[in-house]
Amino acid sequence: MNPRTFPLLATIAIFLVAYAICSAQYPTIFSSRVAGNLLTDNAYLGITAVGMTLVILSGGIDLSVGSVIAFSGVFIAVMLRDTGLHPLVIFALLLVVTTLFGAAMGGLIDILAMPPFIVTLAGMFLARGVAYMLTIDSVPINHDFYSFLQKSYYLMPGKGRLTFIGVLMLLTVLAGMIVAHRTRFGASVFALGGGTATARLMGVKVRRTTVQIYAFSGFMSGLAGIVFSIYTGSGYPLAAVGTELTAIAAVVIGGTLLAGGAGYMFGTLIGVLTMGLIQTYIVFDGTLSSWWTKIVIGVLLLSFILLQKGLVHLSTRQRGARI
Amino acid sequence: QTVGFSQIGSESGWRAAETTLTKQQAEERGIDLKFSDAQQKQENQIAAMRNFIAQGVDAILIAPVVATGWDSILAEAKEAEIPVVLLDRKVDSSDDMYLTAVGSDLVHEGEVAGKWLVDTVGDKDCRVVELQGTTGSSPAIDRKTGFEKGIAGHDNIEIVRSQTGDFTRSVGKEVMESFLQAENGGENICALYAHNDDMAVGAIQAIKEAGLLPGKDILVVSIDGVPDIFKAMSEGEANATVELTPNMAGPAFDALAAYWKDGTMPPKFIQTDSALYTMQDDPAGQYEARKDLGY
Amino acid sequence: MIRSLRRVAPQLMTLVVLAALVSWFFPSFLQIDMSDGRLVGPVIDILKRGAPVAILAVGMTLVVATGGIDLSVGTVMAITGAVAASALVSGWGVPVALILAVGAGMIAGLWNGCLVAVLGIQPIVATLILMTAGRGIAQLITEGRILTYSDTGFGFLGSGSILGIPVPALLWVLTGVLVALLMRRTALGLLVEAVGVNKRASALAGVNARGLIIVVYMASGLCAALAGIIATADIRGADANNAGLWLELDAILAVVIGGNSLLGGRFSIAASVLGAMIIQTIDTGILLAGFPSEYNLVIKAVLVLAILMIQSPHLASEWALIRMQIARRRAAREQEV
Amino acid sequence: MLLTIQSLTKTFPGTKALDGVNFDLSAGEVHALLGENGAGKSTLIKCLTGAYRRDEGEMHLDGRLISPTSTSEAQELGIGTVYQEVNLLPNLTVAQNLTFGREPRRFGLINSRAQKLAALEMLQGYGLDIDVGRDLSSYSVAIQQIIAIARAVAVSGKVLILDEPTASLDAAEVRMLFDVVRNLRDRGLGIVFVSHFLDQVFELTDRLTVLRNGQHVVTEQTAGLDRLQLIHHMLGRDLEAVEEQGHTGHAPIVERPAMLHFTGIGRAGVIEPFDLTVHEGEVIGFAGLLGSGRTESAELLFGLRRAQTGEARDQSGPISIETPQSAIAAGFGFAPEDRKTDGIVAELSIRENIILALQAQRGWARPLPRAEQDRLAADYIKRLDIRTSDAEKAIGDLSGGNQQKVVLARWLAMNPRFLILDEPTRGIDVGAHAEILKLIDRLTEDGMAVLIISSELDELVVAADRIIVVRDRRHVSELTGSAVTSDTIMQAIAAEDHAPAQEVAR
Ligand SMILES: Nc1ncnc2c1ncn2[C@@H]1O[C@H](COP(=O)(O)OP(=O)(O)OP(=O)(O)O)[C@@H](O)[C@H]1O
Ligand SMILES: Nc1ncnc2c1ncn2[C@@H]1O[C@H](COP(=O)(O)OP(=O)(O)OP(=O)(O)O)[C@@H](O)[C@H]1O
Ligand SMILES: [Mg+2]
Ligand SMILES: [Mg+2]
Repeated sequence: MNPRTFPLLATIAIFLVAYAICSAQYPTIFSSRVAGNLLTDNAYLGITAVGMTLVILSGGIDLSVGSVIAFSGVFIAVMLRDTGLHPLVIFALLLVVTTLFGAAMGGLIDILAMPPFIVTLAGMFLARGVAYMLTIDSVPINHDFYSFLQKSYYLMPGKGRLTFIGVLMLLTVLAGMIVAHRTRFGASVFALGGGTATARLMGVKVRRTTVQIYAFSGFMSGLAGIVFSIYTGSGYPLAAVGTELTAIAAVVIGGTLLAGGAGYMFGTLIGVLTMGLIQTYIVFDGTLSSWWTKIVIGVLLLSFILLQKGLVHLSTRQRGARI
Repeated sequence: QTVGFSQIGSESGWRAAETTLTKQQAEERGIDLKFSDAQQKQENQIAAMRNFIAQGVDAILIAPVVATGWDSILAEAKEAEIPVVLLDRKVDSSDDMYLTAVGSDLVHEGEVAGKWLVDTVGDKDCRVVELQGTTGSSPAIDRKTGFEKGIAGHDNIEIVRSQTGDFTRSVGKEVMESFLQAENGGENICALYAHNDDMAVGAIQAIKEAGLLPGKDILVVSIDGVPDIFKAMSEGEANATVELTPNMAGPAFDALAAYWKDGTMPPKFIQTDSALYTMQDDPAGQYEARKDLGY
Repeated sequence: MIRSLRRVAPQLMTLVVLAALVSWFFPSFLQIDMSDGRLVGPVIDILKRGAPVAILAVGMTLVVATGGIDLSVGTVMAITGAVAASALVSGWGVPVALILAVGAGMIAGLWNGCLVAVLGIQPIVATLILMTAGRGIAQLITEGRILTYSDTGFGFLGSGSILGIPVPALLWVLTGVLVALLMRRTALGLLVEAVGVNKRASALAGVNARGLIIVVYMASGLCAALAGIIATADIRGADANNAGLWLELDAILAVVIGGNSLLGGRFSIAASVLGAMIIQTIDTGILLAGFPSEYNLVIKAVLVLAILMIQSPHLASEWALIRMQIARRRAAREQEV
Repeated sequence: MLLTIQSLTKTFPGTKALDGVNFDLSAGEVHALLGENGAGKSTLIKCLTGAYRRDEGEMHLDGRLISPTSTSEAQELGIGTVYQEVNLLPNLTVAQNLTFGREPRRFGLINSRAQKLAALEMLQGYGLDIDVGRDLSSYSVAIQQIIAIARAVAVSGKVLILDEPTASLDAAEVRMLFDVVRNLRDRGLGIVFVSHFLDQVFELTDRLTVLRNGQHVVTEQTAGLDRLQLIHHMLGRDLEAVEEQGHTGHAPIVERPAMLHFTGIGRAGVIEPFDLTVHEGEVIGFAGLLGSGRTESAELLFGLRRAQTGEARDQSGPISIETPQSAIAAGFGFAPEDRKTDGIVAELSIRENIILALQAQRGWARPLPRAEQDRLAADYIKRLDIRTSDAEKAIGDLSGGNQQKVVLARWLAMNPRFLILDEPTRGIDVGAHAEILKLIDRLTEDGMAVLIISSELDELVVAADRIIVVRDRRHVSELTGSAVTSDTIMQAIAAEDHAPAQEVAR
């Protein structure tokens, strides 16, 4: 077996064990209802994380995603309020805008050789700033199409709801898997993660690929923004603060190397579900104060990463890694 | 009975006090309170409500972080026949989606503060600086609107500078410093209106450091009624505050108890007082009364 | 000397341009008065307000030089502030409060350093853990409220002044100078840079890379403690939830505006500290200019992007390349004709 | 002419790397590109493939003006390249590396089965039996080198460029590579071959071009030149015959006092426990095939990997070799095989790279005075003939061979008692090669013991007093004294396990 898959396998194993432990303590957690909730509640996060995974695989980072989600919600809500356009048209417009926004960041990163951390940090300020400029109020979305989307779900046995946005998230992950692992573009992304200079010598069109990567992430953030607006039925410039960090954490838990070049899109799904499971567990417990909630999230994150490291270490130990 | 409580977070002393009081009230009534902290995120609140529903609690209390976007989750709760009580902030969903809302009228609070200023300065010209709450948050928007409503028609009072102080003491202080700089060392400022007490406390320090006397050279009026502002008032450094009581849970539990007992429907909005406190209202005593409430 | 001046020239230029820009919106920007034996004026405000970010940037520069990043500094500020305030409230006096706060900062740094260097967790994630959990710890100490103390001696660190200059300003200058001297007068600077560029090769050459990384994170924790003390002294209270919130991003931004590479290697503390002043000038400038607050973020983002773009050495070469290509194409076309 | 380059010029800050160089290549020839370290060979190649932007000059391929701005463009033009530092992606599998950019696809998606098959097919003829589904990084530099060659061969439709492809290959692999190259030449490709091994140049190439200091010196038929003339062209002076030969003193070890004893050093899955006694002033050579475990042995000795068993001691008692730091404290030095990832600290200056180990040993609190640093740097730049504009240049901007010299200088500056050199002369030109062998000689006279790992049997024969043969992760035999010849070493390496190579008597 390729040692490269160890982090992924470790992630899956730990998730399953954790799910089993949680279910043992609160049997309701093992129900289609909670499973459905996990998908629905984390749909926007999952979609963002797909874009983030690709960016991280290329050795970059995208801090703008949370702000772009907020911007998207506000954009949709304001457009719906002020123009008579159909939501689908607005979605298309929005995706064009966020994709271009991502592409512009990618262009800056490559052309000016600026670190992604900083360019996307500026992007983060900018996107939220523009959202503020559109409106500082939270704007409700009242449109039949939206109600339709919100109400479209499949009732699983056990009253669990498999919602539209949950399914959309799964489909996005699938698409992400194909893009990352089954296309030449994906191969170039991994190549960039292995080292820009080397990738260039191997014949990767670095500039084009970088632009495409951030455009992809921009598109995914826009899509996540749409999902978020369906989820909350409104647009709010303060929404999704800090989502970028949650998404990064999910990607890393999913076994993707933050330095780039190694990881699996599927792991990201597991990472997202793990974050969701931690949340669910804390809600079910219901005794933690605000501050203990933060501490416990941190501790669970740490134990997860340590467990994963430990498992991977055990399985590769005999080679006696060099210092 | 089990009640799930989805709190926004613990972003201010006031909110911490609300949490403490809610837990206290639940304990007094023998209610099993499931507490969930949303860390200022609506998505976390929605997820928490979903999980409360999955758990089959008997009622849900929620302090919504934002007014919009609750329709579908409220519908889900309704479907599961779980009564929902909104605490301290309102939502824009139709009012048959929830049992009742307990809270204060944020616009009214701002209006009370504005009216106080109108009464205090009389006909004198007064240039006011305003410390807003976090940009985009509903208290910031409503308290601004309310204050403007309060001073409407009094052309001698004018808001000359208005910036966000993020509801925090340190930003409140920083922004106040720049206001002082910009307004001729503070000479041109007659009054400060802060959207919450924390910012006012920070601003008071800035005023003192600039060599002016808060409460005299610059009038200070703010909202919330946290202990520290009463302390400042007792020292003559602040002039007025509009109280927002952190005990929202008490009325909420009362309404729930009645509902559980015989299905009594409470009124859709249970408004708490927005009492105005000034230097005349024994601030030192108010401070003592509040300082252990977990603010 | 001349070399270090040349190193910080872009940052100095940026400051000058910004000062001119702000003066345009707010003419008395550069005016400094003396009142009650202390200097007052927007510039003095910037020197004072910029202190936390400047001090954080000092520690962050070192961490970044080793190729790491420390997202937890804002949270560590909150923790140390809470520790100091609760010590003061308990009546233990200023010295104890300071020692406890500094100790807490170093422990936080040690924790980060161990996660990174010993357990090999990637810096962003390792420090993200403390960033999340640490604020909980800080709130645990203050129990969620703003711990207000009444000790004026401690408050001096935030709002006092010596020879008319605000104490926080003196503190960041002092920190910057001391750390820079420590780095350049000993071999630490070289070793940190070596580890940042190529950890494997450095370890193989006998550099104690692991120890060095831990030390660097501890230094960052120490700086965060200082910043936390200043913030707590400034508002005479510890606000566990808001102290230092998002300041880690400003600190990183300062380091990058200072021209340091996030990939590690060569670093300049002076440039980072100037970067912090640039950021503070932007922030204060926006306040002074009196725009509505919903524009703050956009203005800041645009200014920061502009600064980074102008400072980028690639801008010139890309521009030259484009011009050359156009020239070549034109020449080729003329040949064809 | 297949490819012509006219008056190519390339300037780096402070260096004119290429100065109006002309070069041509015809179809069906192997053309050697020669010159000292830093002469501009790699720069020429990178300008040709678009990896660098050239300042001036014209290039024609098949009579058409070409101006690739990226390596992918060059690849599309049919120019395949193996760059000097292995330029593959360690995080991808061998198969992905081999087929990169040309992955077999079905319905627009990469077909990973076909990809593996294609990769296996590309590797045929190189005698490599490896799992193409594993990450490239799990293989040694040498294997990576072969993979890089296989990849370049596959993409080169017209021109194949090999920049020091043989630097880390052993004799058998070199032969294999030559077969492949001759085959391609016969198919009409033009091949550019860069190497510092003159024997290989004479064996393989039809014509050669010599560069010196970025300038074109001569282009000739290889057959029309002899070795000394060629060296003269390269260096601009003559190299004394003895100098090129180095010393050949295999003094009997009995005369020398033992300095270090390693007993039972080993680690499961890495290398079987072995004993090693090091005497003062002796040169030990490790010989073996690629992947036999020579590097791993050395890494255990230096604490770069922790040994599971065994101990090290000197006259005064046990010494710790748990980490490189403790090994250095015990007076060891180690110049690693993979200079790019383990050797150079690319952004730092030559001076800083040279003093790094010394400074690490002194500790951070006792900085080496600047004057002393400058003196050391200047000294080694002169002694090892490091070609650079000044000591403050970043080492990453040096040519490959000059980087190697700096890494050597770092350890020489430490003056260790036991110096391990893993492929020390990789990529080093003839002049410097001789210089380094001479230096080793001088050091051992002062009592330093040296352990050399090299795939160059001739080099081992010249330098080493004693050869230890490593095979299949075991130290199998030892040759000393007059028994040290290329042939005996060959035999010992090739001997079957159950017929152990005879211990050659002393
Ligand atoms: N990126 C760079 N920046 C600055 N100088 C460089 C750079 N790359 C190469 N040089 C300089 O250009 C000259 C030619 O280097 P090049 O790598 O072409 O030499 P080479 O002939 O390949 O040597 P070697 O045999 O050691 O590989 C050297 O003096 C080197 O220092
Ligand atoms: N022919 C091979 N087939 C499979 N794996 C190999 C082969 N050669 C080397 N390897 C792998 O590469 C790793 C590195 O070996 P390495 O090349 O460092 O050993 P070595 O004896 O020092 O060889 P050299 O110094 O000649 O490169 C080994 O652990 C081995 O797993
Ligand atoms: Mg070269
Ligand atoms: Mg080797």
